Formats: sequence, structure tokens, C-alpha cells
Amino acid sequence: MPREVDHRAVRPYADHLGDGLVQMSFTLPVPYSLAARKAALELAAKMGFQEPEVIHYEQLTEGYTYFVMYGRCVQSVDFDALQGEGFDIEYMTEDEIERFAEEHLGRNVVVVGASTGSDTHSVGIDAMLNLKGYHGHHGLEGYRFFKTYNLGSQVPNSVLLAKAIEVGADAILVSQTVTQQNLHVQNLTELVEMVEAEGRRGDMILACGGPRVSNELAKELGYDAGFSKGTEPHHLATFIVRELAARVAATG
Amino acid sequence: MPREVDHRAVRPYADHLGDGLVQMSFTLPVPYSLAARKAALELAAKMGFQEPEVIHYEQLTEGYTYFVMYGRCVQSVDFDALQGEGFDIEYMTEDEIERFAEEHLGRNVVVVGASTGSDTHSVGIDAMLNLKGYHGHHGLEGYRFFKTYNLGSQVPNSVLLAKAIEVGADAILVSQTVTQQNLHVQNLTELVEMVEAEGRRGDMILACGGPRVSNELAKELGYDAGFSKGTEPHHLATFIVRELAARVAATG
Amino acid sequence: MSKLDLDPGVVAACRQAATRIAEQVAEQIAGRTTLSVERSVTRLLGVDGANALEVPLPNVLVDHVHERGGLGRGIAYWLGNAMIQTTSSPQQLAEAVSAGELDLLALQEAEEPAIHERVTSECAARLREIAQRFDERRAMRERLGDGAAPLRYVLTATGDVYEDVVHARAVAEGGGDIVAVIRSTAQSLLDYVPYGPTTEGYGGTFATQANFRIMREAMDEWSEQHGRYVRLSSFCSGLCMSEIAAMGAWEGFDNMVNDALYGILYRDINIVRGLIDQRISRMINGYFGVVINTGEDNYLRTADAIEAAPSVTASQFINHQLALDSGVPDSQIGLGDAFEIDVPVKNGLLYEWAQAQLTRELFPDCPVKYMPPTRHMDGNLFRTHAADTLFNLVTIATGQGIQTIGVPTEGIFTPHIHDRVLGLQNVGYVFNAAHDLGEEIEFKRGGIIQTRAQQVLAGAHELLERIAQTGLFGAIEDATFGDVSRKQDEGRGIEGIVSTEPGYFNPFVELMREASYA
Amino acid sequence: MSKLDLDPGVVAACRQAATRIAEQVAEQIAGRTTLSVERSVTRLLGVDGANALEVPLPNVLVDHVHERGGLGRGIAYWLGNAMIQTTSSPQQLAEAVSAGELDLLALQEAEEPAIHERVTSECAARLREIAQRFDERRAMRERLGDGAAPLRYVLTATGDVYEDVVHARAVAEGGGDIVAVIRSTAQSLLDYVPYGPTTEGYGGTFATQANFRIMREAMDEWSEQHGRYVRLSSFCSGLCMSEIAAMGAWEGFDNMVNDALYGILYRDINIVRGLIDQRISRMINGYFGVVINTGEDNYLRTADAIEAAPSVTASQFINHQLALDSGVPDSQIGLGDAFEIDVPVKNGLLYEWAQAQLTRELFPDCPVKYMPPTRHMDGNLFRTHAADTLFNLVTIATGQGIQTIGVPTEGIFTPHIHDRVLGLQNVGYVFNAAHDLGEEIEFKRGGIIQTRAQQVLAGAHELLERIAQTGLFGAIEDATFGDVSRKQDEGRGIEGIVSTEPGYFNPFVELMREASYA
Ligand code: B12
Ligand code: B12
Ligand SMILES: Cc1ncc(COP(=O)(O)O)c(C=O)c1O
Ligand SMILES: Cc1ncc(COP(=O)(O)O)c(C=O)c1O
Repeated sequence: MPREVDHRAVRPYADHLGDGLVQMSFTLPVPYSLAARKAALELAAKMGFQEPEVIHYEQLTEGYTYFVMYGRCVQSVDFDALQGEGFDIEYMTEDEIERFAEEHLGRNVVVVGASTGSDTHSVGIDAMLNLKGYHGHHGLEGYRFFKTYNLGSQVPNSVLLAKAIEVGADAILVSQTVTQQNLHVQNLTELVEMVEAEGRRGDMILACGGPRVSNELAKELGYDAGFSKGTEPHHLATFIVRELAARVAATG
Repeated sequence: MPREVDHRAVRPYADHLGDGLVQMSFTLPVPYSLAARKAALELAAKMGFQEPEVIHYEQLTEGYTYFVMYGRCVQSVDFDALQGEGFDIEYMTEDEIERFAEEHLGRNVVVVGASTGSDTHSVGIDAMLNLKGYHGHHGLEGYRFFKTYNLGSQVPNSVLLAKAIEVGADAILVSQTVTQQNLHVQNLTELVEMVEAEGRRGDMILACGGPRVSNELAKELGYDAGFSKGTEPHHLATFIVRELAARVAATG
Repeated sequence: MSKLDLDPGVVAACRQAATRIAEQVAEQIAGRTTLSVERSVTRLLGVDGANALEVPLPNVLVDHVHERGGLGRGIAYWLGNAMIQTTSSPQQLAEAVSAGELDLLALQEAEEPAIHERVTSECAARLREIAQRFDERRAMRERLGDGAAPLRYVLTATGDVYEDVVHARAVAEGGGDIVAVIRSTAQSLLDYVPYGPTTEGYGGTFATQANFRIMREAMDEWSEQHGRYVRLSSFCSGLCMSEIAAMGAWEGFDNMVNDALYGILYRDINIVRGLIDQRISRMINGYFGVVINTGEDNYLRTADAIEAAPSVTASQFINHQLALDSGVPDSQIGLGDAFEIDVPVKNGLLYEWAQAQLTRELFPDCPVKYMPPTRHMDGNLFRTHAADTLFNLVTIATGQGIQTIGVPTEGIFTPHIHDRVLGLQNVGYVFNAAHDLGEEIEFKRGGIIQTRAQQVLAGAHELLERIAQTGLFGAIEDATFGDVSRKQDEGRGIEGIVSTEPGYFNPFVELMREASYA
Repeated sequence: MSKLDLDPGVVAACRQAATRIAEQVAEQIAGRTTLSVERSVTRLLGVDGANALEVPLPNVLVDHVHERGGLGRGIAYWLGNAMIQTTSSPQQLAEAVSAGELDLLALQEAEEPAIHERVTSECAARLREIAQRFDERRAMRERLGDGAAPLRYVLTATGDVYEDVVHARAVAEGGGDIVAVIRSTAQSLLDYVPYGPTTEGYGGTFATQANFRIMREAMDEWSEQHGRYVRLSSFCSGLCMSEIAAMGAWEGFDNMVNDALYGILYRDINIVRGLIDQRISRMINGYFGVVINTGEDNYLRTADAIEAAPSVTASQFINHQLALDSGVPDSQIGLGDAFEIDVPVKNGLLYEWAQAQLTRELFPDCPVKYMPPTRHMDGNLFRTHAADTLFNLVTIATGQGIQTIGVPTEGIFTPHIHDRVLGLQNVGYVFNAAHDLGEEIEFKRGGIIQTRAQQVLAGAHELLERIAQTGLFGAIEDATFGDVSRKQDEGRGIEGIVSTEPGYFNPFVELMREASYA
């Protein structure tokens, strides 16, 4: 009989429901040898994999061995519980956002954005803010109810914050693309700390984005939201107007 | 200063020593959604990964989502201990094996091999046994001190065992290539059980091989050794003559 | 327009040799039928089901006649007679035999012409019934739109038909045009076709009529929902080639791998048995417009791809002629070919290109089935994916008819659900990016590619002339194909060959001989 | 022999326009020097080290003169004078200045011809010293064997020079020919070069002389051990283009990315500053036989690759002329190019092929540097690897001089140690399998490839004629390159431009003007 997926206990699926197969690859700083292979198997076992298997390994350079492995993950996740969290967001269209802003806010929303630190990648923040936008969707500049300031790239956090204060921004928008050694985490944390030091954290929405930024990471760092690859301007705009409306409602 | 690798606590290496980065990919049987992404992150956390990250996910078909992830593995392995085990084997050359056999055994070694069950892959066992051999190394047929019987493929375990008994084999050699749903484990186990049922386990070496056979797996299943991809005939021959010599020595 | 500057004289000589070889084969297998051919007659007549011991009724029926020494006349004769004597349908007759209530050979025998007429009209009715289903299917294919060549052919092989459905949906969504339900590794050597849906198989899912139906329904549903027709394929191979062709006909399978040589070389099936079964099997496929695929690609998995190239081409000529002789038109003959040159060979891509282009030019109207690199693939998933990219490039640049997609795990696993999708993405990317490359480029006159193609053709010609002397059976014994040698009087299933008697009669052969149903 | 059927008249017209554009640039930057140009003079004179506040001595020295208003005469003038007055070496002078023990402008001034002679002879001695090292290096390269084109160029970028060494060894072992030490993202905008070995950087490792030396030693060791010479490269970019050229000269770097346009467009460096620095920087590279690489590939990361193709070609003509004007011969001008057409573009591969072949035919003696797909790559590692395979194919088929390898993680990470090896394996596979493909194929006359190449060339011609009108500065302001606009009187580093006075003097320029050292 056709088999049923139990969403309360989901595990990886490769060939048969519940087989738990996960593909892995990594390098160990050990010489290429059978002992290296054994080390990889032991490590996978420590990660909790059953029947770990090395399907390929080779020397990268003396003392470094690369592995491709498979293993059976025995853990499972309760997917129903995650859905219960109402995790999936419905985005409004540009028109809906304009109407929502008119109705719930009745004023312009001021946003200031930049790619900060030594990061010269501006394509992401431009995609969000500039009229041209992204994937055929206008950037916030194109919305009637938004007033946008795009400071470009390589902008020190201090300059970004000063501008935000100067123009009375409702939201600061930060883009981070260079992430090696967690540079983005460093830059993003610095900004939050500055905003807090200025006593402005309550006054404005802080949102960040970039290919390796996630909503989870953003929240962990003290932002209100984080946006990753595939974000379109109206996703951001939806978030901003809803959040502002909620704040208006909360403060009466 | 140049950094030193600590072989007593080895963890994956990607960019910086000790970063622990592991690449993973798998499918979850859940609909493509942000909740699916969350489920993947949760699963990785359960595997013990820190800072798990989904770098790509997409729908395969309704209800199935594929993920590419990275995470930091915090476990480590004591590589020095593994080396201590004397895990790495030195193989003898064809000549050395002949000399060793002459000296320590002084008689022909009889081996019977096949690709068993419904497995029609004979290239592996042929590589071990036939004169032509593998990678420029003779198969066992080409050794003066070996008498080989290659039964080919699709050979029932019962036929293989009967032949081994008939010719008084020192070793039974099994090849298994089709492994889906662990068919090889099933076939290999059946043979060991048959050999034991016949009370012959002590009389002969049992060795198996195949792309997904490992020494560890083979031993777990009750074989004396297992050989995987990259095996050359003299690897097998080294093992057989040494093992036989050890047995001779043990029994006096 | 030839890109390879081939000598038409050599090509013509190859075809002539192949014709002679095929004629000899026809003579060598004449005067015989097999248990499975007879069972496929019962299947086409609608016999289905199994007895309490799970023996399929076609086996019950044919064994019943065979045990009583009557199979030399053909099962159709006995069924025809029984239909006259009892007015039961073949299915009812099979059930009665199975229940031990009827002995077909004990019935009074009607006049031969009457028997012929009765059973032939029954056969014709069944063919019309199946043909009508195929008409509907063709209409559906036309309505939803069939993929453009090269069609993307993808295997599913979980062993569990319900898992196969899930995998097949992912294949369809990933752009697959043909889903091939690979068979469990144990099935080829069974001299019967299991009955009912199955959930346990290894390296594949049992080819049963119920499994065919489940897959067909699932893919029809997907096709309707998504507005693109997905074809289904399976394997007419092993000891039941012709029966599976019959089952596929009932269930509307669009394609079938169909090549006795594979079973002979790699499953140790007897040569004669294989070729008799193949003839009927291809006849059925041919009649219903099913595209068949031959298995020359396999030779390159056991013999060296550079050296064995002429044997592939020679085999294509022979297989092509054997298929034509069974009534399969060019448009349904998907000859086999593969991209299997070892990776370190310098200019390997140029040799592959030459071979692929050669096959296309020799058989311009055949939807050649091109197979991905597998032999030299290993656990380095990225290495495999790179080889697949060049394979995909050659496929599109040479305009193959059908392409079996490569997957990153090719060297290790029957593919995991996402591996096929990754493979399909690679295909989609390359087919699009290099869409008109074949049109754009010309090969240097006398360059590496032209020279290689001409050499392979010359080698094939030499081989064909030799085989025309030794006969196909001799050539097989000489390990001409895949470096494997098989003898004519050995091999599995030999006991299932039955000499026909003067009155032997297979109405389907008569009915289907005249080209296709359409 | 042209595969593209290009119109030689159009090509000649492009070169003429580029010559005019370069002449204008020379006029526009004439009469000025920069802080970093002057610092590079001190570096070539052997000044090295940093003071207690970690300010590099070249900065101390040049700032010292600049603060005192003397830089208009050039640092060489003051050093020459001081050498006469004190008999100290430039390094000793720098140390004395740094210690506050010496004021260069307070010294008595010798006769100008004497100063010129003194400093010029010192400069000539230093050049001979460096040249001798290069001779040894060239000998080593010849002895161990340099890779065959296309050279495989691979970045390391861990931020920690000792990690870079490990990664570089893996690159060498994987078949890399050139290891490029990418710089930390913060360095471009620093108006000094940090001192000493560094272990903290982001997206790259600081280009310091000590880091250069560490890498050079490690690669020389590997090269000797493995019998294959591995080249080193870094970035002459940012506010210290010419200083890094000087450092590279001392440490025997074989290649250098060298293109002011990148800094101007993407780092917001002032146009004039960038172009002055570039001129000296290229002169140094050119003199020592260092191969430079330009950055046209970057335009395709911010502008559409199909539409912006003519701007790439136009920029190549200009960059080529600017390099020639700085004394870099064709054989050392690695013009930039990239494989960046969006993946869903139908026949994208054909357009890429056209563009790559076009670059080769326009600059047949330049070792064009071809960059992998990056913009449209994402976290689907297999998708990226497939795109890299076709990229590698075009590279080998069009015979590029240098190829930056693509890695599966291109869309996400600075590559992990194994990612580069996977990328190199892909390159190795394709270069070998398609080794003579370029020779083998011809393009259809008037086909998609020829037409595209001709259109791009026509577009480039049009653009060049326009730029010859507006000037390069105007064109940059008009966002001609990479869709980015920059103004002549804005941008970082503008404060480091210094007007020269009548007696201004840079002996290295005089010495190096006459072609290369060899
Ligand atoms: C274009 C590009 C460049 C251009 C940038 C030009 C410019 N003005 O932006 C140039 C050529 C200058 C460049 C230079 C470098 N680059 Co770069 N570059 C890229 C490339 C090819 C594409 C990035 C891009 O534009 N993506 C398209 C945009 C739309 O996507 P996105 O930024 O992710 O934005 C989306 C979301 O993330 C989100 N988002 C982003 N920001 C924000 C902000 C907010 C508020 C919100 C709501 C959403 C949001 O919405 C956007 C739309 O969906 C990537 C590779 C790749 N495929 O990603 C490498 C890449 C980013 N570069 C990289 C590097 C290392 C560099 C250099 C340091 C390397 C060098 N060779 O010297 C230099 C210097 C850069 C520096 N110091 O910052 C690395 C980064 C590695 C890492 N993880 O740290 C990458 C990944 C390439 C690689 N694998 O090496 N680069
Ligand atoms: C050749 C081949 C075939 C040939 C086999 C011909 C023959 N006479 O052997 C043919 C074409 C017949 C074939 C058919 C099928 N194949 Co097949 N085939 C392969 C292929 C391409 C190469 C295998 C090979 O020959 N390797 C070379 C040898 C030398 O390597 P090896 O076997 O690993 O042996 C080495 C070691 O493992 C070891 N070793 C092996 N045995 C032994 C024994 C001892 C005692 C010792 C000491 C050492 C040892 O030493 C050897 C040398 O180093 C692989 C893909 C691949 N790249 O591996 C698929 C593959 C093995 N086949 C596969 C499948 C599924 C099939 C089919 C079921 C599929 C179908 N399409 O119908 C059929 C039927 C096969 C069956 N039921 O058994 C799968 C198996 C998946 C799985 N893990 O279960 C593979 C991996 C392809 C895939 N990804 O789908 N196949
Ligand atoms: C031509 C041909 N027939 C049949 C098969 C499968 O046969 P079996 O079902 O015996 O495994 C294959 C598999 O590759 C094949 O290529
Ligand atoms: C031409 C050119 N110069 C310089 C760089 C690097 O510059 P930076 O060191 O400013 O990051 C790049 C990076 O891609 C480049 O292409």
C-alpha cells in the first residue's frame, strides 16, 4: 500500500521512506591513510550517524585528506510543530502594501540602507531600495509611501547610524555579503551595539540581509528580521509596514 | 606563527584549522516552505552541528524538499590513537608473496570465488582472480602458489560453498556489487551462516569485497576481511598468505 | 549532411552484412517456440492472475499443455479448440485449468481451420482492444505534448512500487520525459512474471502488471496536472521478454528496453532462447508503436570503450536489422550507445563526439538511446557530475533521440531521489545553453573526429563481414561483444525452448506481421 | 587563422580609437604624482619596516616630505640629496626620519644634477639587485618547468598567511599553476601597506611583504620538491597599487592583478589617483616580466553579460593600450574576460564561446585571463560545478592564456580547501578530454557564434569612438563600465594626489621606460 509520511517524526529520505541517508563531505587535517578513513568513520559516528560509509577519500596535500561520506541519521524532527508556529509568511503585493501603509500608518515610512564596513557588495541593498528593484519588482524607492536613502557600499556603521538619526528613519537596512570568518556577524553586531548605545533601539526597525543572513541569525544578533537570497523588495516592505503597524497598535 | 595540527583532537577543516565545517545534503519528506528550512536546521542541530546553515533548498516534488547545508562539527577524533592500532597495512609484491607462501606454507593455496546471489557484476571478482588481474597486477590465477576457481556471477551461496568443500578451499572469496536495500549484507550473512551450519567456519578464510564493502563491515558480518574499491590482487593475496601462515603458526 | 565524411559504400556494405547475419539468425531460431512466447500469447488473450501458490495463470496454462506434450502446436491451438468446445474465454479456461477442472488436451479437437479462425478472431479482438487504449494514449500524448528530442530518460529503482511513484514524480517535476521502471535484480532469471503490486525488490522493482498500472496511473495523473506527457518504460529482458511486452501493451507503456544480447551476455541466458523471445517481444512492441532500446552501451562497461567501439557499431547494424525483421520501424528503434571512454584519455571528448555523431549518421531515423558515463565513475560526486556535463553536451550537439541521464552517485548507488533531479538540472542546463551547437560547428576535414569515426566504421565493417561468416552465435562464442563468451548450447532457460510441430500456430504473429496497428 | 571572420578594418579602427583614448588619459594625469607612487619609489630603494605606531617607513618618509610641502619635487629628489649630504642609505634615512632625528627638507641642497645622478645610480643598483633575483627565478621556472597555457589560476583567501600556505599547497598538488594571494577586504582603502606577517583578514590575507615572502618560500619549496614551478600572484589594486608592485618585485611574484578601473568603479577610488598609480604600477610589473591581469570580468558581475559584452571588449582595447604605454609588452598583458551569461539564456554557451574566441583573436599575443561563472551561481553546488565544466570547455577550446578556476561553492564561500581541488579536477578533466577541440572545429559562416562576435566587436567599436570623444573620464561618469558611475573630482584617495613642480623627478620611470630589465 502507498506509504504515509509521518510529519511528526521526519527524517532524511533518499531511497526509501525513513532511510535517513545524509551525504556529507569534509576534510580532516590528517595524512591520507586507512587510519584517516577510520577517523572519518569515527567522527561520523560521533555525529550520531549509523552505518557511516566513506564512498570517496583522497589526499589534498600532505597531511590533509578529503572525504565524501554517507550515513543514516536516526534523529527526527517534528514538522507539524514547526508548522504550528505559523512560520510561513504571506507577502503582500506592492499595491496591497501601499494600501496597508495608507490605512494603518497614514504617513511616509523613512528607511536608510547601506552595505556596511569594508563590504563593497551593493547589488543586494540596491535590489531592495533602488527603483529598478529585483526580479521585476520595484525597490522601495518606487513605493509612494516610502522615503528611501541608499548610502551605497563600504559605509561605516557610524555613518549609517548618523544618517538614520538625521532623517528620523523608521528603519535601518543593512546588507552584508562578505562573511568569511564571520565578518558579517561582527559588522552587524557592532551596529546593534551602536544603536543601543545611542538609546535608539526602540525607535527604529533594524533589518539586515545577505546571502548568508537568515531570519534566525538576525534575531540572534538583535535585529528585528533578516532576509536571505531570493528576497524581493515587497517581502521587506511587507515586513516593515506590518511591524510598524503593530508598533503603532501596541503604543496605542 | 605557523599553526600546528593537534592529532589527538582532529576535527573537520575547511578554511581555518579547527573550524569544523562539514557540508551536507539530504531530502526531507516535507513540503517546500520556510518551515521545511527550519526543520532542516533543527535536524542538523540534533546531529550536533553548531551554526547550521541552509545554503540551498528546493522542491523536488510536492511534499519533498532537498537541502544543501553546512554546519560546524564540534566533535573531534583522536587520530594518534587510531594510528597506534597499527591500522595501516603494508602489502607485499607478487614476488614477495610467492616467497612468503613457499617459506611459510610450502603448498598450494586453494581459493574459490564468485559474485553471489542475483548479482551479475563479475568484474570485481575477475579482477582478483583472473590472470589478467587489475591495474597491471596479475590476478591470483597468475601466482604459482595459488590454485583458483572462479565460478563467475549469479552464483547461489549454496553452490559456492559446495564447490569450496569439494576442492578443499583455503579461502572463499565473495564479491557483492548490488547493495540497494543492503542486499549485499543479506547475501553475505547468508553465506557465513551456511558455512557455520556446515561446521566449516574454522577451516577456511572468508573474505569479501565490493565497492561498498569495508573491512569493518566484513568483520561485523563474520568475515575475516573485506576489500573495497582500489583493491589490487596482491592486497588480497598478502592477506591470505599472512592469515594462513598465522593459522599454521597458531595450530603449531 | 554528413559531418563525418563517411564512405557510403562502407555503410552500404555494413547494412548488407547485417542483413545476411539477421537472415541466418532467423534460420537458426526457426522451428522453435518458447514457454514465455506461448505465455505471452495467453497474456495478449487477456489471461491474468495467479493461483493459490502464486503461480501466474499464464504459466499454469502453458505448463499444463507442455507437460502433456502439446506445446509443439502452440498454446493458441489448444485455447482456440477449448473456446470452441466450451465457449469459455481464455481467462475462464485458465482458471478452470488452474482449478484442476479442465484438461485442455483431453477435449475433443475441432477441425484445424475452425480452431484457427476462432482463436484468430479472439486475438484480433484483443489487439483491437489494446490498440484502442493506445489510440487514447496517443491522443493524450498529443494533447499534453510529448517532450522534444533528446528525450530525458530516467530510471527509478527503489524496489517498492509506491516509492517508485514518489521518485517518478520528482523525475517528472525535474523535467524527465521518460520514467523507466528498473526491475529487481532477481527477476531476469525467473521464468515467470510475478503477480500483483510489490514492495520488495533490489536494484529495481519487479515488473508486474499491477506495478505497471500503478506507475501508469501516477504518471498519467502527474501529466494531466502539469500539462506535459510523461512516458513510461520498462525492461523486456530476461526469461520473459515477450510476456513483459504483452503486459506493457495492456498498460500503455511507451518505451521498452528490448535486447536479448544483454540477457545472453550478462545474465547467461541461452542464445537461442533469448533470440526467439526477442523476436516476438519486438513484434509486440513494434506493433503498438512502442519505442525499443537496445543495449550496446553495456559492452563498454566490460570491454574498453576505445577498442570496443567497432563492436558497438557492428552490433547496432545487427540489432537494427533484427528489429526491422520483427516489424519495428526505424522511428521506434532506439539503438544503444554510451559515453564510456576512460577519463584520463587525452581528447576523450573528441572520440566520444565522433562515436555519437557516427551513430546518428548511420541511423538517422532511429531515436538513438545514449547512455551516461558509469564505468569510470566513483564516489567523487563532483567528478561524475563534470563528466555528465560533457556527456550532456555531446548528446545535444549530436542530436541523440533519447538520453539516459547521468547522476552524481552513478558510481555508488541506485540514485537517491535528489540525485536524479541534480542530474536532470545538469541536462536542462546543457541542452539549453548548447541548444544549437550541433548546427553551429563543423569538424575539420581529416581531423581527429572524422578520422576516428571513419576508423570505427571501418572496424565495424570488418567485424560484420567476419560475423557474416561465423554467424552471430559464433561471434558471441568468440567474445565479440563486451569481452563475454557464451555458447549456443548452454545458458539459462534452454529447457524452455520447444520445437514446433507442423501444425504450430501463433495467431498474433500472423496478425502483427503487417506493420503496426495504427 | 580567424574562426570568426572579423572585419580587420573594424579591428584597426578600435585600436586607433583606443590609442587616442590612452593619449588623452596620459594628458589628463600628467603633471601629478601620488603619495603611493612616491612611497613605491622608497620601496624600490629598499625602504622597509614600520615605526612603533606600526606606520610603515615608506609612509613616514613620504608624509614627512609631503607635510613639509616638498613632495612636488618627488621623494627621490630629497632622498638623493640626503644621500649626498649624509652618505646614509635610504633605509637609514627613513629610520632617522622616523626617529625624529632627521628633517630631509632642512638639509642643505646639493646641485640638482648631482642629486639626480646620486639617486639614479642608487635606483639603478636596486633595479639590478631585483633583476638578479628575477633572473634566478626565471632560471628556476625554466628548470622546473612552467605550466602549459591555459595556466590554472587559483585564489587563496583565508586571511591567515599560514593557512594560505596550507591551501596553496593543496592547490599546487591539485594542479594549480598560479596561486593568487587575495587581499583582505579592508586593505584596498588603506593608504599604506601593513607590515609583517598577518593572521587576521577577511575574504583575503593582507598583502604585506612578509606575507609575500612566506608564500614565496612555501611555493618554492613545493616547486622544488615536486618538480613543477608554481607561480604567485597578488593584487596591485586599491590605494597602493604601485607599492604592491614594488613589493612583488622584491619577493619574486610572477603575476599581478593590476587594474585601476576596479578600484575606481567598485572601491570608489578617485579616477585620477587610480590611473596615476596604475601607470607606475604597470611600469614596475612590466619591467620585471610580471604578467598583469586586468579586471573587465568584473563588469559582468554588475551589468548584464549579454548587453555589456561590447563594454568588455572596448575596455580591453583601452586597457591594452594603457598597458603598452606603461611599457608592458603584449606577452605580459592578461586582459580580463569572464563566462557570466545567465544560465537560462538559450544558446548561452554559444555566446560565451563567441566572446572568448573574440578576445583571443583581438589580442592573439596576450595571455587573456578568463574568469569563471560567479554571478549566477548559488548554493546548489552541483549546478555551479556543471557551469564550471562548460566554462572549462570554452577555456581550452579557445586557448585562453590564464584561467581562474571555478569552485562549487562560488556562490557562497571563499572556497574551502577541498573546493579548489574539486575545481582543479574539473579543469584537469576538461582540458585533457577536450585538448584539441579548438583545432578540430570550425564555426558555421554567418552562424550564431560568428554573428555574435561580429556584433560585439561592432558594439565595442561604436563605444570606443564615443569614448574617444568624451574621454575615458566622461565614459566612466556615464556608467559605461559595469553600470557604475564615478566622477573625476570625487572618490577616495583624491587627497593623495600631488601636483608636481618643475624639478619633479622619478628616476625609476626614466630607468624603466626602456622596456624590460631582461
Ligand atoms: C557581484 C559580486 C562582486 C562585485 C560587487 C559589485 C557591487 N557593487 O556589488 C565585485 C566584483 C566588486 C566583487 C568584489 C569582491 N568580491 Co564579490 N561577488 C559578487 C557575486 C558574483 C555576486 C553578488 C551579487 O551581486 N549577488 C546578487 C544579489 C542580488 O544577491 P544578494 O547580495 O545575496 O542579495 C539578495 C539577498 O541576499 C537579499 N539581501 C541582500 N542584502 C540585503 C539587505 C536587506 C536589508 C534585505 C532586506 C535583503 C538583502 O536580497 C537580495 C535580493 O534577493 C558573488 C558571488 C555570488 N554568486 O553571490 C561574489 C562574492 C559575494 N564575492 C566575494 C568576494 C570574496 C569578493 C572579494 C573580497 C574578492 C576578491 N576577489 O577580491 C571582492 C571584494 C569585495 C568586498 N570587499 O566587499 C565572495 C564572498 C565570500 C564570502 N562569503 O565571504 C563571493 C561569494 C564570491 C566567492 N565565492 O568568492 N564581488
Ligand atoms: C559494469 C557494470 C555492470 C555490468 C556488469 C558486467 C559484469 N559482468 O560484471 C552490467 C552492464 C551487466 C551491469 C548491470 C547492472 N547493474 Co551495474 N554497473 C556496472 C558498473 C558500471 C561498473 C562496475 C565495475 O565493473 N567496476 C569495476 C570493478 C573492478 O570494481 P569493483 O566491482 O568495485 O571491484 C573492485 C573492489 O570493489 C574489489 N572487489 C570487488 N569484489 C571483490 C571480491 C573480493 C574477494 C575482493 C578481495 C575484492 C573485491 O576489488 C575490485 C578491484 O579494485 C557500475 C558503476 C560503477 N562505476 O561502479 C554499475 C552498478 C554497479 N550497477 C548497478 C546496477 C543497479 C545494475 C543493474 C541492477 C541495473 C540495471 N540497469 O538493470 C544491472 C543488473 C546487475 C545485477 N543484477 O547484478 C549499480 C549498483 C547500485 C547499488 N549500489 O546497488 C551501479 C553502482 C550503477 C548505478 N549507480 O546504478 N552493471
Ligand atoms: C539492454 C538491457 N536489458 C536489460 C537490462 C536490465 O536487465 P535485468 O533486469 O536483467 O537486470 C539492462 C540494464 O542495464 C539493459 O541494458
Ligand atoms: C581587477 C581587480 N582588482 C582588484 C581586485 C580585488 O580588490 P580588493 O583587494 O579591493 O578587494 C579584484 C577582485 O576581484 C579585481 O578583479
